[in-house]
Amino acid sequence: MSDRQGRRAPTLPKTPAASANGSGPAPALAARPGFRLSRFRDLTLVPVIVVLLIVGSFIDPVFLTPGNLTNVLQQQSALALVVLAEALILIAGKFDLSLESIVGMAPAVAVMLVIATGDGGFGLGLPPGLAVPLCLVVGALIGAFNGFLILRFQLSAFVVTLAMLIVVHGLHLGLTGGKSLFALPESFMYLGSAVWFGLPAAIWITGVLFAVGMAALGYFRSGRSLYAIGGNADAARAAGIRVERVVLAVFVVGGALAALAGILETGRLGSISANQGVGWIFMVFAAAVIGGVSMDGGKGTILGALTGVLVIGLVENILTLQGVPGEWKQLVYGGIILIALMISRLTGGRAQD
Amino acid sequence: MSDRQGRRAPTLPKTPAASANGSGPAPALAARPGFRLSRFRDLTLVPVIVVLLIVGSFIDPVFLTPGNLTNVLQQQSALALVVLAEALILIAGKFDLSLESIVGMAPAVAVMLVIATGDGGFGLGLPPGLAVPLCLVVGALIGAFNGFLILRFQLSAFVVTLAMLIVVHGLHLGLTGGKSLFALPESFMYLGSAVWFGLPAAIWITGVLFAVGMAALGYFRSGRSLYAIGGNADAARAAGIRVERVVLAVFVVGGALAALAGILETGRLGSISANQGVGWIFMVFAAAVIGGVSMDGGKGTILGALTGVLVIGLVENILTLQGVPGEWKQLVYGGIILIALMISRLTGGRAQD
Amino acid sequence: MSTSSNAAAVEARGITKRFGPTVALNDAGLTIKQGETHALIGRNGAGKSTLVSILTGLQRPDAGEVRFAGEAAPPLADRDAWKARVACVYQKSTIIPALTVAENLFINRQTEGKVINWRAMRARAAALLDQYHVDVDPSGLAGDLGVEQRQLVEIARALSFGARFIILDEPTAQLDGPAIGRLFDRMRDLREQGVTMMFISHHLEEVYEVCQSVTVFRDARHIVTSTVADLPHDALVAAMTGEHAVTYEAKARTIDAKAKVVLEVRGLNSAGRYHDIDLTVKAGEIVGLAGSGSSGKVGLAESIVGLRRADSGVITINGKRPKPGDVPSALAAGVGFVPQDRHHEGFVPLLSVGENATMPIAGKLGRFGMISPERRRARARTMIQELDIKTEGPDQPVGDLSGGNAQKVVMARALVDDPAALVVINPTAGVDVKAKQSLLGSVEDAAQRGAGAVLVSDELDDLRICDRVLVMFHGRVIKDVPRGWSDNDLVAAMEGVSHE
Amino acid sequence: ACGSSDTPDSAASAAPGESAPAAAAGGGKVGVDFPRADSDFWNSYNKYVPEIASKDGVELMPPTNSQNDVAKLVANTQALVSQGAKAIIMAPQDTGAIASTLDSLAGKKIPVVTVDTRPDKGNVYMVVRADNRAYGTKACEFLGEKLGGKGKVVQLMGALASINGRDRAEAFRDCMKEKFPGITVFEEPTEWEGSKAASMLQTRLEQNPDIKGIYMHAGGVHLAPTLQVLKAKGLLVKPDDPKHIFVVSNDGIPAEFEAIRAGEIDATVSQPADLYAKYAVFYAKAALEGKTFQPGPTDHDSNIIQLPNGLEDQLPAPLVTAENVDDPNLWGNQVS
Ligand SMILES: Nc1ncnc2c1ncn2[C@@H]1O[C@H](COP(=O)(O)OP(=O)(O)OP(=O)(O)O)[C@@H](O)[C@H]1O
Ligand SMILES: Nc1ncnc2c1ncn2[C@@H]1O[C@H](COP(=O)(O)OP(=O)(O)OP(=O)(O)O)[C@@H](O)[C@H]1O
Ligand SMILES: [Mg+2]
Ligand SMILES: [Mg+2]
Repeated sequence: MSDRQGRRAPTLPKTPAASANGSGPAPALAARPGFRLSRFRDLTLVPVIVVLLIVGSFIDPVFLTPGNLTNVLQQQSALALVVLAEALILIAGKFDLSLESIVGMAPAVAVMLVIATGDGGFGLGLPPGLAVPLCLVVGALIGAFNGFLILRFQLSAFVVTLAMLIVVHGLHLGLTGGKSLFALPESFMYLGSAVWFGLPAAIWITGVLFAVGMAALGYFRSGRSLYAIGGNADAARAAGIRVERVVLAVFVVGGALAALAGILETGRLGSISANQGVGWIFMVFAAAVIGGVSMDGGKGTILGALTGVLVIGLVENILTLQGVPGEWKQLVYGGIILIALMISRLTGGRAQD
Repeated sequence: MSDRQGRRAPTLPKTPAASANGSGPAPALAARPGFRLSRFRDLTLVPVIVVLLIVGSFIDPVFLTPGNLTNVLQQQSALALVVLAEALILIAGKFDLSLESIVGMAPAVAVMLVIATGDGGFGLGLPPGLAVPLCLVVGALIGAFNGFLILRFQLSAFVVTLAMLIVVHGLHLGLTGGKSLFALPESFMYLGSAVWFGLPAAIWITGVLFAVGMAALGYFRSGRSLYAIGGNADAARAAGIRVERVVLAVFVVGGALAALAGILETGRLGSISANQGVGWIFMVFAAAVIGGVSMDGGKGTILGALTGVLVIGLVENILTLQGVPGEWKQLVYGGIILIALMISRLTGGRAQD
Repeated sequence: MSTSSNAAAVEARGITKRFGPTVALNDAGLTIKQGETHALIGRNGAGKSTLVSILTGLQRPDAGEVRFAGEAAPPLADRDAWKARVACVYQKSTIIPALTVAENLFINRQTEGKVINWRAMRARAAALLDQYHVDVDPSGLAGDLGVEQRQLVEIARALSFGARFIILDEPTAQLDGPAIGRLFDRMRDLREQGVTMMFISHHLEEVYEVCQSVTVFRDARHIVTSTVADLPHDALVAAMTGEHAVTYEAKARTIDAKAKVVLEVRGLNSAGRYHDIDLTVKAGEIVGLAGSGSSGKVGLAESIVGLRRADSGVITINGKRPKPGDVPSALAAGVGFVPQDRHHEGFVPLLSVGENATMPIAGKLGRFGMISPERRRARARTMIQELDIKTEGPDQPVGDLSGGNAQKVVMARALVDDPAALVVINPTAGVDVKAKQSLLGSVEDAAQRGAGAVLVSDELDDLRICDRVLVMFHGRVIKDVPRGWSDNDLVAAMEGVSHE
Repeated sequence: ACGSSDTPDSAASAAPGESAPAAAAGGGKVGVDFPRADSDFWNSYNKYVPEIASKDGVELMPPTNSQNDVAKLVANTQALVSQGAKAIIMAPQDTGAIASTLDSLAGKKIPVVTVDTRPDKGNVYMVVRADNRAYGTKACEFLGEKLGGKGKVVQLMGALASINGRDRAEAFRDCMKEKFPGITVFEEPTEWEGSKAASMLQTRLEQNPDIKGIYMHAGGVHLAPTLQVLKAKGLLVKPDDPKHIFVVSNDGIPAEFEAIRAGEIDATVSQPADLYAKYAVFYAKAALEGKTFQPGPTDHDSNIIQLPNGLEDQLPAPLVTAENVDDPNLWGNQVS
């Protein structure tokens, strides 16, 4: 322990690839400055966002208008909730692909429980006001089932939720016969379409939930335990954290958040189609991961995930405003994600996992 | 060591969840018998396959006919090659989502390089016979680019290839303008449509490549090094394995295999649509993982992956023969995958990762 | 102090624990009196850590009972009750790398109230670290800490619970001399305050240093419990191994002055690690590298074998100059090595003993890149025999072996290609007496066969087999001590004291 | 079909009962969203729209593309509106999920012309579409007659979540049940994927080698795979061969015409990409000029019908067979 000054540096070679082959620029990237910056790791996308805002304002004067930015936020709010859910699950060291199916299936089933047979429902005659709580319950139950399979049978979260992605969507298709549902209760449409204090309710709700998520993961024991579990489940267990219980809870919350995303999306679109949510999961992972949430668990923040969502939303908005031809849009879009990734890697200064 | 008989058990507590909460059936599942069975771990799906064969033969007399089984094999051959590619990459501890885009993009670009402008090509006037090698080269190049990004910038394989999934497909869309290509050179159609010795060439090719894969991963130094790298990259490096080089090679081979899958698929379908390969990656992972290839690297066999492909192919075939109504098909399909997963878990006897 | 001074602080009776066919504990138990520091000793795999996990409520015994101060142990689910009774430094690291040191210290008890006050927690952490003289930044990431610092953080955390019973499972395995000294001081303080401790270590002299009584386990059973005074070193080893102890005798060797130089290092530098290192190892010679924490010895050794790249300087192995920072070319030049951390760079747990041991010679086990499983098995069998590895056979995964045997596999890997230059780093960390002897013996055998060896270690016992020991301090070689040193001299040199 | 140069006036005058322009001056930007860029049919449409708009002097904004995702369509619409669109042409592939968007556009007094699909709810100025039920019925009648009212046919369906796919499937199914009860129909949900279509068709032919007819919902994705499967089975023979399987396709892309000429398939329903584009632009312009229309027949062989939420101009969708495949008016014969 003699040379204390020198001892700051990590002893465990975190980036063996770089150090062992000793080649080129990689070691430089992985180098020290990352350490001091580590507190701002969740903000590595901020430069990207700034660039996008500048580029956007040059591309179209409409871009920076409050109306347009509000639209961006509203359009992203449902996706953002799923990203929030996935971020929680990823931080706890698990995985959930089935969230995208819940976005469509939970609202559909909840609505079918309350509407008449003629409108495509089961005709149970439940009060329409129950649709929203039922939807959340359905989402939570699917999450619980995922968690149960993973914990009880010690199955891989990736595979279980991959299968559940198909099963849950299959249930949606089967129950609705692939048809869209239109006869939605007023109460069910409300959250996704109302405007509160001049902003869409969806933005408020998403904003509040992100704030809650940040507070919980930043300042509450239960939230911090996700990091402990994702970082080293055995250690978390030894520290007295009820790992199984917390993991199950995270899946339940994740399912409920995805269901809420479904409610917002339904209110925004005015009906529930059989495709609602399909294909979201790629964007969800892209947002979470460029936002700094690690696929290996235990790392990342809710704020970071939010910046990921914003980047994705702004890119989409700019591409639309610019009128990029449809056939080239995907390429530009993917390219920008790739670049955002590299920027967040360079500014973040750490190898990703 | 003193208690030699007792010494079989792993020292590293691999299943902490089970042992620590000491609850219910989980520990029993995770328990010892797995070890004896471990040599047959790649065959845990065999009972599932047997059940499917029995069920299938009851459902329809056609099922067990050579013609039908040949069809199943032919239909799965392109997917199987992508599964082979993904299995190699997973065993080496990496990830490649972009393979599905290569399946469509590599053939499209290769064909466009050789056909006339009027048919949708670039009009370079290259000899049509070059289309097949060009396609493989394109696939390999994309794989190399993936590997380069991951190794050089130390980016997460999941995210890089997620972005590349979009980029590569975007390139396909952009270059073709979304149009299908119909004017394909004879030579390009050959492999996917020819019949050799009474069986479709695609089956022979896939079979041979799986055999090569099994031999390489079982008996060749380069193949064994994938397990070492996936199992502990630092140890592999310390044992003199050139980890970066091998990983890059695996991505290149994976890309080329996906391109070959694209060639077979093109030959089978007679054209290259802008959607070729889209959505495959879910099935690819499902097949690999129920076949026992671990998402954590270092575990699994090519034979196991093959059984995974067969299960998926048989399920699809049975569902088609049985004429399950479209809207319920997905549910049944997902349900069967989930069950296969649990069966392979129970017979395999080990916690999954 | 003691409410019921007659009741033992801890009592475990008739504990049986099975993992599948493995019996980790077989009707074993121990009793620890109030306020004593009790050693638990046994060979690798004797069941010590398993008992620890039972005593800390992480696992449920299949049979038997645990009592604390005469009361039955709380139910497994009641973690808080367990934590009030016992604190523990586990053998496996329980540090969470992505969290700060402060949070690791107060994990799951970040705050008494509802909302976490980060500043207050950092302050508490700083105070705690200060109290135990652990010099780390509480707001730094735990993942950035060295092995030793992590260990110190774990110890500080365990001590901070204020529990009256503390278990330390091999806390000294990763520490160097002064750090161990400080830990022992701390343990003596705690004992004076009436804290009961259970201490596990493979370093028997430590037992005599801090413990009052000792229990020996062997083959999952309780063998003997006694005061340390009644169980002298030889008897202790005999109880552990079931045979009469033979203290390891370093073999006498004479090095031919004209023997060829197999390893030569000239002017090697690595900024912040070591400077201007010159080193010559002849065939048949074993050169020790000693030095306290951060002396640069490990970094130097890792540079020699190509795991790291030195900034400047020349390494010559067997006449060849391998590409700097490139393991394959170092191996090709004739290096064999045992890395510092076997779990990290030593073996691939899922692969078999045979495959791990023969990995560097995979190219020589068949033609055209093919590996003949038969030849691999045959080669592995000879290695297993030579090193006396206890395994079912060459096909057993290394992950299933006990620590000492896994380490022997790593040694086998180093020796498999008949290296001209053998570099071994801390080869005996966490292995029991017998395994230690056979590991050191194999280094000597290799030297006998004409290899030159560099042995990096903090353990004086290990260094005894060396023909000379180079002592490093702050990155420089400050002393070249020939065979026949006394412990005191060497320790003093390592601490830089004799460096007038 | 309608190759003559319709001026708005001629068309308008043909639509009976048109009322005088309500708003004074026409003009303003027209926003258009394309539904996807990965199918031959839609690519043709995407190409026609700007061409026709510039010919008709309509100020078209840069088209957006919603990539078959209704959420993107909603976002694109909002962007178009904020950029100053005064009328919008869209083709919502999900007819339900667009309702709130239509309501909010109605609130902003922005008329909407939808192409290809009929929104289930929400006001539209005009729906420009061919009757997808009619496609299914035409295909059914053609196959039923060719097969003489008995035998087995396969229906390669689109996606269940698509209204057009469902309409075609239901109409085909209903018509078969009603008019040709002797014919057995196998339904294969292909999700608009060629790969699934090929596999299912192959399996079904293995199971029922006596299948005599195929109706595929989308020539763009189903044609080549179907031909490949038939070829591999040796069933790709001239219509006069007893082994011939009668194939009816849907879309009317050039590749289908080629196949008809080669005798490989027998018919296709030409879904008029050119007319979709033409009348979409036409009605958008009319909307900007404040014109209104009434139900009834039009001058271009079509019929305007009243919907609860607007009007629909049902364009003709001719059945193309070997007889009329060379008709230069077919859009499939006009693309290069
Ligand atoms: N979770 C587990 N699953 C299976 N076997 C286990 C598990 N934990 C311990 N064992 C086995 O129990 C036996 C006792 O192990 P334990 O870790 O208690 O030994 P130890 O005395 O602490 O050894 P060391 O000195 O190497 O730390 C060993 O054979 C080990 O392989
Ligand atoms: N660039 C580098 N060069 C050399 N060693 C490095 C480097 N980066 C990290 N290290 C690591 O730093 C650790 C401490 O190195 P050092 O050579 O000071 O070991 P030491 O003297 O044995 O100290 P300790 O006893 O604390 O382990 C080693 O584990 C080594 O792997
Ligand atoms: Mg132990
Ligand atoms: Mg050291």
